[in-house]
Amino acid sequence: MIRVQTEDFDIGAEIAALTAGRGDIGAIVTFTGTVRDQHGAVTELTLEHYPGMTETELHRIEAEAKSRWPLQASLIVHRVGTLKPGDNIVLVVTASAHRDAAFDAAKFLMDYLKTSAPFWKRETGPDGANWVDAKSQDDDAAARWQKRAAE
Amino acid sequence: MIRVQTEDFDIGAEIAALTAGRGDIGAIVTFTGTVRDQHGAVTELTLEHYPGMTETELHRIEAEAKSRWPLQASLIVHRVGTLKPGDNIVLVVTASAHRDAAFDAAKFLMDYLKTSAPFWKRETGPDGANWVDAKSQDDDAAARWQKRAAE
Amino acid sequence: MRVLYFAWVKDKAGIAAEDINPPASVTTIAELMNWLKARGPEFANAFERADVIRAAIDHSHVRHDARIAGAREIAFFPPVTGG
Amino acid sequence: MRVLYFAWVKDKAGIAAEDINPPASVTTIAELMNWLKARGPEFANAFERADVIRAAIDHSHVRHDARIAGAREIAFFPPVTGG
Repeated sequence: MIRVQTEDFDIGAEIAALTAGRGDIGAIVTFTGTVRDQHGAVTELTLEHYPGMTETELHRIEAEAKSRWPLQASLIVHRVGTLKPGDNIVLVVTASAHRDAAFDAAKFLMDYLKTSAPFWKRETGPDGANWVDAKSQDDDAAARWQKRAAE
Repeated sequence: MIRVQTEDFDIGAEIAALTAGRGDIGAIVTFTGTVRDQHGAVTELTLEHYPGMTETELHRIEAEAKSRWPLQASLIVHRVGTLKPGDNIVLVVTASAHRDAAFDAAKFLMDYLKTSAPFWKRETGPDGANWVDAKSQDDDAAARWQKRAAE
Repeated sequence: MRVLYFAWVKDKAGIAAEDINPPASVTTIAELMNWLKARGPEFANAFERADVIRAAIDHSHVRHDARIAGAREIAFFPPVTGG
Repeated sequence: MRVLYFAWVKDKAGIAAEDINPPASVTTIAELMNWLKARGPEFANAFERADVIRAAIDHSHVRHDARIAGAREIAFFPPVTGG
């Protein structure tokens, strides 16, 4: 399941909804990304995205994770709009019978989301606003999964 | 922080307590272990532990994780007593500036907890009760971290 | 065809979306960027670092040598920074 | 010294904790297990698979060749299965 929204999310409620009434789940991993203030340099973070393509990409990434690991449930929630330091940005939840699948799938979802989902961050601080540069280590992290798939 | 308790835990509330008022956290990973019904073979799971040694081991494991990764906060909560399928057993939370540290530390905490914290599971089902056997893959998972530290 | 711009590509171009009608000689994403660039100083500025700009055709990531024939919607944007 | 038993070691021994006074010739965990084993059929049964049983001295995991001199509390248990 994937969602793009301006509202915050409630991690406990999301897990409860995903796992309600299921006895076949043994391991649930969540990743939450939050806004860092970077020692006062960031007072506001604005997230822009490409409506339509965002959903297509998130569905594609989730389907790829489900084809690689035996997941009982998964969820990606990404916020857009203007956020403050400490605010939640993104939530990934993976549920599986065993912990390795849940951990690896959650990491994979984040690595792929970071390099392929069309979101852009603009940071505002005392010195003005600017678009955040992409990190080469994010490309490296995503590329590692491609190597593993090819092996 | 570590806790051993019979009561359930609220993942959202635990995260909120760990991260309240902090602008230096960018990534929060949680692992939740839950009771599987194993297709009806398990109707009840009882967790026994070694009071005193359990706390000592959990503190040691947490300190080891903090020495290996830059963690802003961490938490281990483990339940004891009698649980039902779907119930929470264990919660691990790690918070860091970046996602790799949070993911790796959470995985490490679970791998070490599984092989060194003195808890024992007894499953009850239609055919009676029996103590759960330890898994050799858990020893392998913990040993991998020792190899990495030695490299 | 519809063209969309995002993040700093949009800011520099001064426009978020438009309908364009490039000549038949423009067949790839790279050629389309060159054609857009020639339309004025804002576009010249937006596409100055064409090598770092990413493109999508009808919601799928494509490389700069991708052919644009049949595209309904083409988007240009910087490397993504979500998550 | 105080000795504790957990999980199936406890179930088989039929006791959770006791104070013991082994002779001075018993110096290691392995020797203590052999001494306990000789005390009756329940203990013989509990320590039959001595090789898989884990031990702790004063809340720290130890190997079977660990010396027990000075120990206040020794625990015997199966491999742990928490998490």
